[in-house]
Amino acid sequence: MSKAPAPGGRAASAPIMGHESEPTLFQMSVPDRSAYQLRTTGVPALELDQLVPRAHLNEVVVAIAEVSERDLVAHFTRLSHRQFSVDLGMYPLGSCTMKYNPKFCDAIANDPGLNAVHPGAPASLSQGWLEIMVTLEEKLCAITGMSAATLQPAAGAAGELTGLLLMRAFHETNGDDRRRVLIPDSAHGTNPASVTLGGYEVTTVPSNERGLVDLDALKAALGPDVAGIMLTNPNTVGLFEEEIIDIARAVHDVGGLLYYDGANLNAILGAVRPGDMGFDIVHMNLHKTFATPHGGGGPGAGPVAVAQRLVDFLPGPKATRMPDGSFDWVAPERSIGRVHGWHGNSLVLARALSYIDVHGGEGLTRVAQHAVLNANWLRHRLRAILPAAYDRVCMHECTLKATELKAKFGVRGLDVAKALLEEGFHAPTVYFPLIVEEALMFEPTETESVQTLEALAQAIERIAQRAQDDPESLHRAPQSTPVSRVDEARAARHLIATADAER
Amino acid sequence: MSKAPAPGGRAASAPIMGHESEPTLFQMSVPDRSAYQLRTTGVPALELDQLVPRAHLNEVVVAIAEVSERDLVAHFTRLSHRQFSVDLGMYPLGSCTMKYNPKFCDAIANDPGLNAVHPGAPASLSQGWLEIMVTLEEKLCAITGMSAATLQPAAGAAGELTGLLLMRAFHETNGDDRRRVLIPDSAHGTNPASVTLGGYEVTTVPSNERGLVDLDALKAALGPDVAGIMLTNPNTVGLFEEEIIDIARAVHDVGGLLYYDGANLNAILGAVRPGDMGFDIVHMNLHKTFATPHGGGGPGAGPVAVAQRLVDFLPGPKATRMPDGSFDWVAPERSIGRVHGWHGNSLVLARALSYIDVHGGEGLTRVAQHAVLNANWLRHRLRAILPAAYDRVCMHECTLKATELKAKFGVRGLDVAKALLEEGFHAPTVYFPLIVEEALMFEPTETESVQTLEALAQAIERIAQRAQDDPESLHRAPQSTPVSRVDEARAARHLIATADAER
Amino acid sequence: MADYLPHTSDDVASMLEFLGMNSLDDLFAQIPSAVRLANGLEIEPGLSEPDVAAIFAGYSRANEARATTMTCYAGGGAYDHEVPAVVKALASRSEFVTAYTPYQPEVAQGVLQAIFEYQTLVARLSGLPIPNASLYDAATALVEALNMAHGATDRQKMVISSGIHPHWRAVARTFAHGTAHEIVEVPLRNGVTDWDSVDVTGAAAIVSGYPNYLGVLEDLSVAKALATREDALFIVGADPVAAGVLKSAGQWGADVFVGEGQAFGTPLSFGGPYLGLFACSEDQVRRLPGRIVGETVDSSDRRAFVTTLRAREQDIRREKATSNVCTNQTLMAVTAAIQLGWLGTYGLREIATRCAQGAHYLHDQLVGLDGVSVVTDEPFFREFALRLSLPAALVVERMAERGVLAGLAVADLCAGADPSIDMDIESVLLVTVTERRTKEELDYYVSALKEVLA
Amino acid sequence: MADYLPHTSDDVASMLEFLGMNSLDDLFAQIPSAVRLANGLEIEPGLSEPDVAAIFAGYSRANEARATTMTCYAGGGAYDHEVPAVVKALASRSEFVTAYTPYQPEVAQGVLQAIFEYQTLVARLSGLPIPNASLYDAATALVEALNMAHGATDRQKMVISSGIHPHWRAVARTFAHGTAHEIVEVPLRNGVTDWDSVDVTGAAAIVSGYPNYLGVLEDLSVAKALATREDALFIVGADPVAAGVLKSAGQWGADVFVGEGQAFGTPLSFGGPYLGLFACSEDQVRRLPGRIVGETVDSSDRRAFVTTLRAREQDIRREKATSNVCTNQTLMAVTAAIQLGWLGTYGLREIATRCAQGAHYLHDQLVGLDGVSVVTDEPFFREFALRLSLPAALVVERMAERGVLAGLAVADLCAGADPSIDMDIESVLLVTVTERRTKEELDYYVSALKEVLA
Ligand SMILES: Cc1ncc(COP(=O)(O)O)c(C=O)c1O
Ligand SMILES: Cc1ncc(COP(=O)(O)O)c(C=O)c1O
Repeated sequence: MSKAPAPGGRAASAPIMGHESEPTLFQMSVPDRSAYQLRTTGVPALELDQLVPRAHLNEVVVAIAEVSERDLVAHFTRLSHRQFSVDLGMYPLGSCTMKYNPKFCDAIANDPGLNAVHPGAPASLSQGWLEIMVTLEEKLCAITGMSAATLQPAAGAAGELTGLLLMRAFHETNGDDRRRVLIPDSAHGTNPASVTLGGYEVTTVPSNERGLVDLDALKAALGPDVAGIMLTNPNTVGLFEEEIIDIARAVHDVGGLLYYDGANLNAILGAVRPGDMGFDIVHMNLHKTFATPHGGGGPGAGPVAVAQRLVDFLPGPKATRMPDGSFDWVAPERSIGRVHGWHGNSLVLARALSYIDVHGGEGLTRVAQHAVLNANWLRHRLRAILPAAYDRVCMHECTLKATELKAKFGVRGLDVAKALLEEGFHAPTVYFPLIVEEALMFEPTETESVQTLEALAQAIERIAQRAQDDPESLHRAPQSTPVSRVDEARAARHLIATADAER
Repeated sequence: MSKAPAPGGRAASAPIMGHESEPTLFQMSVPDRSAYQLRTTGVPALELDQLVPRAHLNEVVVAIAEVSERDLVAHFTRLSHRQFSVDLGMYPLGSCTMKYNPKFCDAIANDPGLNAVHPGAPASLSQGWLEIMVTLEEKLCAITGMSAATLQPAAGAAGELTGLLLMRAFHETNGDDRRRVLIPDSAHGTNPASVTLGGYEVTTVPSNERGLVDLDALKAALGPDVAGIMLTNPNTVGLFEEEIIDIARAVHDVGGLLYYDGANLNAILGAVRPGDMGFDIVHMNLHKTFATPHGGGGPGAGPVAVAQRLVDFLPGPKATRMPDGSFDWVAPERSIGRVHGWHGNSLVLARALSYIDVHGGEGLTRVAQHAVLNANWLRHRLRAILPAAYDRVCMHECTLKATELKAKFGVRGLDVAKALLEEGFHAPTVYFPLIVEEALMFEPTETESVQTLEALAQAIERIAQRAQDDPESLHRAPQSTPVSRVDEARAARHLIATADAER
Repeated sequence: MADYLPHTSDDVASMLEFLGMNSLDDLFAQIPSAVRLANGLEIEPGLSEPDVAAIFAGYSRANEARATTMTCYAGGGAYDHEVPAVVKALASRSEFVTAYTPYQPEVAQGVLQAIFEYQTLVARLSGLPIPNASLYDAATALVEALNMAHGATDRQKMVISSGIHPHWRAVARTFAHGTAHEIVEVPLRNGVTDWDSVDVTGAAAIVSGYPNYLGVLEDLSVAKALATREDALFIVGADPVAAGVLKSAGQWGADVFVGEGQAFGTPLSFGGPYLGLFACSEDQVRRLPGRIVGETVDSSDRRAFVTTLRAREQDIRREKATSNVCTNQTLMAVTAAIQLGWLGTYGLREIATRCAQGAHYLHDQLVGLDGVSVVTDEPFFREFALRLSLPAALVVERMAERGVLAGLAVADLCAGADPSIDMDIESVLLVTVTERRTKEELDYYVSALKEVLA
Repeated sequence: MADYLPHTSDDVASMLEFLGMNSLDDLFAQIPSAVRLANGLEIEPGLSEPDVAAIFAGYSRANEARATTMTCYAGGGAYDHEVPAVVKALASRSEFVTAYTPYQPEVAQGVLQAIFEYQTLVARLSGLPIPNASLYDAATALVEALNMAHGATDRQKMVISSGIHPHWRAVARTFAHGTAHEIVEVPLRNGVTDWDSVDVTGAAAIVSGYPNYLGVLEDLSVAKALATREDALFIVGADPVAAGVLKSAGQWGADVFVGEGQAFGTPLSFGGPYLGLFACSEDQVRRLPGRIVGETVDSSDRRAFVTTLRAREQDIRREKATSNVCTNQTLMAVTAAIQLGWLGTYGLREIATRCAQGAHYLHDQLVGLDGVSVVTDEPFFREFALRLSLPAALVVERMAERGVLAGLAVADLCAGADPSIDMDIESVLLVTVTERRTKEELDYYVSALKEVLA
């Protein structure tokens, strides 16, 4: 069965174009133009050198740009028209959970009662914020099956590092000097990078032919010097680590801790909880699972929840519900300290709470169910052209392979991805995870309809046909986009990082 | 002299595209999908037929559409990418004053303290709104040199009709039965249409070879049955009616009133006031002069200001400053009555007041000066390709002629306009005013820089070159736009006004 | 500091030089010196945006009746409906906001298609096939409908039920000065139009409200029969939210539908900009006021939209145009399409139903109170009129002290006596309930009113 | 009623059928039953958006310190600057907001170019040529700078002036647990770093604030000389607004600049999301943390932008990456570019100057009051510390009753004693003035504080 495609599933109106480049703000600058308007203050307007010793003043004027408000608006509006986004069409970027993010949550974050509050205001004057944080912490614990959480980490990777420092603090408190952290070879790059920053060595655990952690290899890698293991489950291939209970037991048996990389939490909401699987430390990517738009690369938020035995080590101070019902900042007893300049990415936290409140427990469960349903439908629908790397039921994303297209027509996964851009879809994640050859990882998310999935499938069918008819054209794709294929090597060969750099 | 063109003056990044059409909301509809979310009220949920007699209930369900919030967002975001707008590039549509409208004024209109107020709330509970209205009225009177104003008319045309009814009330009160209203042949179509609705007959006054009202013809047309004359000054050709004092005297001499069509007020702010020129009734297009974005066709606001002898006839009730400093609704003594369902397009009024407040008297004067400077610069810059219909100093817009291009290469004004769309500019107003052959009316407005004007001029130079090299291609323009030249005749031949119409 | 003008003094100087001029004043030399302003405008100097924001914050504070802080039971064509963040976000896309009338369809498919979708929805709600692309508001839409009736019949007599909103009737009376229409307002008796009390012979139009402005659901077949008998146009002014579930204007036999579209995504806005809904039957299409968007194709045979039947319009037909409308309320029409898309088929039904549920719940509680009696026993939809033992305006004031905008004092709405009310008009309060009102709020209304009337 | 999921039950059924499955549960069969949640999540049932909005309105009301109602003199890296409507409108364009990291440059030129412009501005403000595309916040940017210093020198000793914000130092201490850096905090004496009091030999980095967190302008040549002597990286943590007029980090000889970018268009936001500014010298480019955008061409030789030098990053280099950063703060970086574009060259100068003017005006009024004395006589920029006769935290509370958020109690900021303060820390209040504060407000502050201290 295949549904009729959604007439509007893809960016049928090809959202972006422009074959001429938009000038930079600096090219638009004209001496003496300006846009700014400031409040009339009546404050005595002394010259700067009456206030500050001359030695501190810059003799040259730092050139920003001199543009009118009108040109500023035109410039950034036009730039926005050169940018694909979820709001324009499907964005099946595997591992990134590019779901539709409710505008309602944007409105929450725009409330001056939240966004005009100084982070250094005393707790007595920011009780609403503290309550949001305490409430969110409680809900995240309920979702993950953990005991307490820190909301400070600003993104997933920051959460990972925080988790590893918690692991370290735990072992150190036990007088336990451990050196290694195990990581599956399919893991996201932030995992090994965080391990290094956490002061541990990475031991890579190979995957087996089913795309899962090789339990024997894992056991072989374990030992008393192992501080813990970092896993994401479902893993980055989109498969559930079925032997998780055995894994957990094995790691715990050597005194190690289990770290859950929650980037894929979207798949298991309401189905299974990291805490119940035996994880001790869990980070969540609120920007993935709980609907903060990704902002072109951020912001995110990466709270870390922990099991009871780690609660005392959490970063602090933490918003805490006091016996009298009020809220205050309290530092956990053996806190590892701050991991953020203030309290974390607060507005992202507020968004996440509002998202959780709208969905409720049942709605969150449905989120996972439909995300998994979509991924499986797409995997099944595409099996003739892009077979799955591991052909069985997947979770919220499916890792497909362009190996056949490559073998037959010399068309690589990257070519398919670029051609999809021409079709009005964002590309899937390409060449990740590294363990899968010609990987194309699709994560449709729960907010796409089956008609949209069908439209994507038909686009891929057209591309496959093109691969047969005119493979060369695919190497040149995309052409209908604001710029055609970009010379990445040149950018790296001679770095031009600013408008002032030598060319 | 010509300035370097603005690298960002035009929509260089060609703002819109999409050669595939966006489906309609109805095509995207899937039974049982929905997006709406309502407050939980706890109100007993009786069935409708328990509340309302069955005879009143529709037996069929009115089909709106059934789409998810995600698809709704994608649909309208994609539609927005198929739309040119001021924020994307220059929009020199003559007579329409498509200036940049400050986002600040949008923010003013979005304040719940203004936009969440019910229009039927008692004056005591909406003092802020009444004060806005009174203050705006005062400022508009200062700008136009009149005594009082009504803020009710929702647009320029509504203001015109209101003005004509005031004219009628004035004459009737004087026991004066007058039948005709004079209108120059260059007038905007709303003028004659309003005259008819005002119950008068139109007498058209020809323009002279200088593009101005022919004073002799005017005098010949005058008589005791003339209720008045409607003029815009500068007129629709962009020229100032230099003999305005004589015109006013002549009309007044026969007992007629002078109506000022304020659509072109932008040109004369701070330079001359309609009241001082002898006008008795003035409408303003707040959406042109005072920065309400045009909304794809509206809303606007068309307040009407009048001389002292007409004040008592104004529509009412009017927001009025009471002796105790509070504000109340008061109906003028011999009010012609309401011309709007409530108080007018209030949020547009608030925007206009905020715009006036930011500029102040001096800033408004500068608005006019720079608007006129820009139009003259452009006229002069383009004189070799598109000579002005009347070659002398113009006001805020210039009416140019494509007659030479037509004669030499068979390229019409419309072709030039369509080719400009391909160049990333909106087209000027085409074939208006009707008295100018192959008219292209450009109104650059004061918010465009000279670099942007130069970029426009260079685009027109390229088009002129193309006219010489490949005139055929101009008849087929535009091609790079979301749709190419549209079959207007077919739309009129067989009207398809809804998705349900027979095709 | 800047206003919004880009020109630097260098720019101005070099531009003047290009023109061979010495000063900006030279540009205005055509203006007779006798009338040139010598000393500029008498308007205070400009302030910066934040300074002006501070002034407006003062205005804003002085508006105590804002629906965000005072629970709103006022209606009368302006309703406190839910407008979700998603609709605001989409309707404020700058491409929609900063474009003008789609004169160049090749770069205006966004607005054109949105209007086409809006038109489709208006047609479905009205049960009439020919909608237009919006008018200013319901009141002026009614005037356009009367003008259409005049065009269709060449008669002047407009018979209007006084169940039509008092302001709309007032507007019709005003414009009748120009068109020389004879406006006949038919009184209500017991909340229902007493058609027998006036002579409708020779009418160009018969106009009914549905529900009427007091909320009452009248049997429109009476009015329709009169219109048929007189060969007049039958015009129905309907509540478009109620139209989600009630028999449509078209089903009642209307030739023209007019309505106030504010309910679809536009905030209360102190009365404007609102949205005049308009639709008519096929045979009136050449008399349609304002713009209409039609579907067609482009030169490559792709679907495209364009404003059409332009020959009716003022810019072409001039004094013979069907209407003088030029700038209309497109942004509100686009907003309505978005809001209706958000509501969807069942959401619209749901809010209509909830309005009715809430109104009936409140009505039934209130009529039990001392000092409150009904104005009529006729069925109503989401709005109802009550007769109070104190002047309604006074009650509104006292209720406001309790945080409730209790409704509209009908005497204020009518500016005095009115044929719609056959009792002491000062005592009549018009109460509206929307889907946003909770039972708690309704119960609070009841207890507050009890206090006020005690 | 809906959440945000499109699937109808029909959709689900037919999709399952396509998969040969009977229920959604089948999709989760791989999960060991022992750990499957039997009864779903223990989370309250979902509420509608307006219901949730009502809950959040409650939170919002409970935040008395909002800068829209309580005049803000709190700073410490989070500033109440003007953010105009135009910047909000542009930064909230959904194309910027709902995209992710520009992995596909062909459809991400909008974000890429905006970041390129941002990078250019950061480079100009810092006086250093190699900026990156943003880090989480200033505190974590400092940690990245320390890691860079470690990479450059292979040493562990990080000598940090305690003029660096206490929170940033706290974060550095936390992460040092993993990196095994030795963090040496140099005390301030009289508000100025007492470099002589510690042994800097073998330092990987010398870190100075500019101005320091107490607002003081230190002579950075002292620290620079130490860095040069030790061949350590010289890291400057600077106020980017002040950087608009002060000698740049680069001019002082810094190798790395870090700063808090919140001041450029991001609201106070209760501390996040903020923006970690980062720039370094050419020779550190291969150790740069996070993303960097570079200019290049497309296959038709048109200018194009792309993220570059990716080989440093975690997704390629994994455990050998220069940093673990993936998701960063791009939207805030785009916002900063827009806000700086709005301010322009002279606007930035102007706000910097006004901050200094306001701060000095207030400072001079306050030091005359009974119960107020200076912490230091050193020159300051827009922030200054005062010693009060009452505990600063108490003063903040009392001032709040008067509608003023008077500043930050330094003891709270430091969570106790701190090498930055060589007096009774409880008495020290850190006061900030931005360009938004009027003379009237400043004068009110003075009179209110007088009252409070009386
Ligand atoms: C599996 C996985 N782990 C960790 C991360 C890191 O999260 P963040 O980008 O928020 O730092 C990601 C995100 O890209 C991911 O996909
Ligand atoms: C000269 C002139 N008069 C009158 C009008 C009518 O104004 P409005 O469109 O606001 O009804 C216009 C606007 O298009 C115009 O340009």
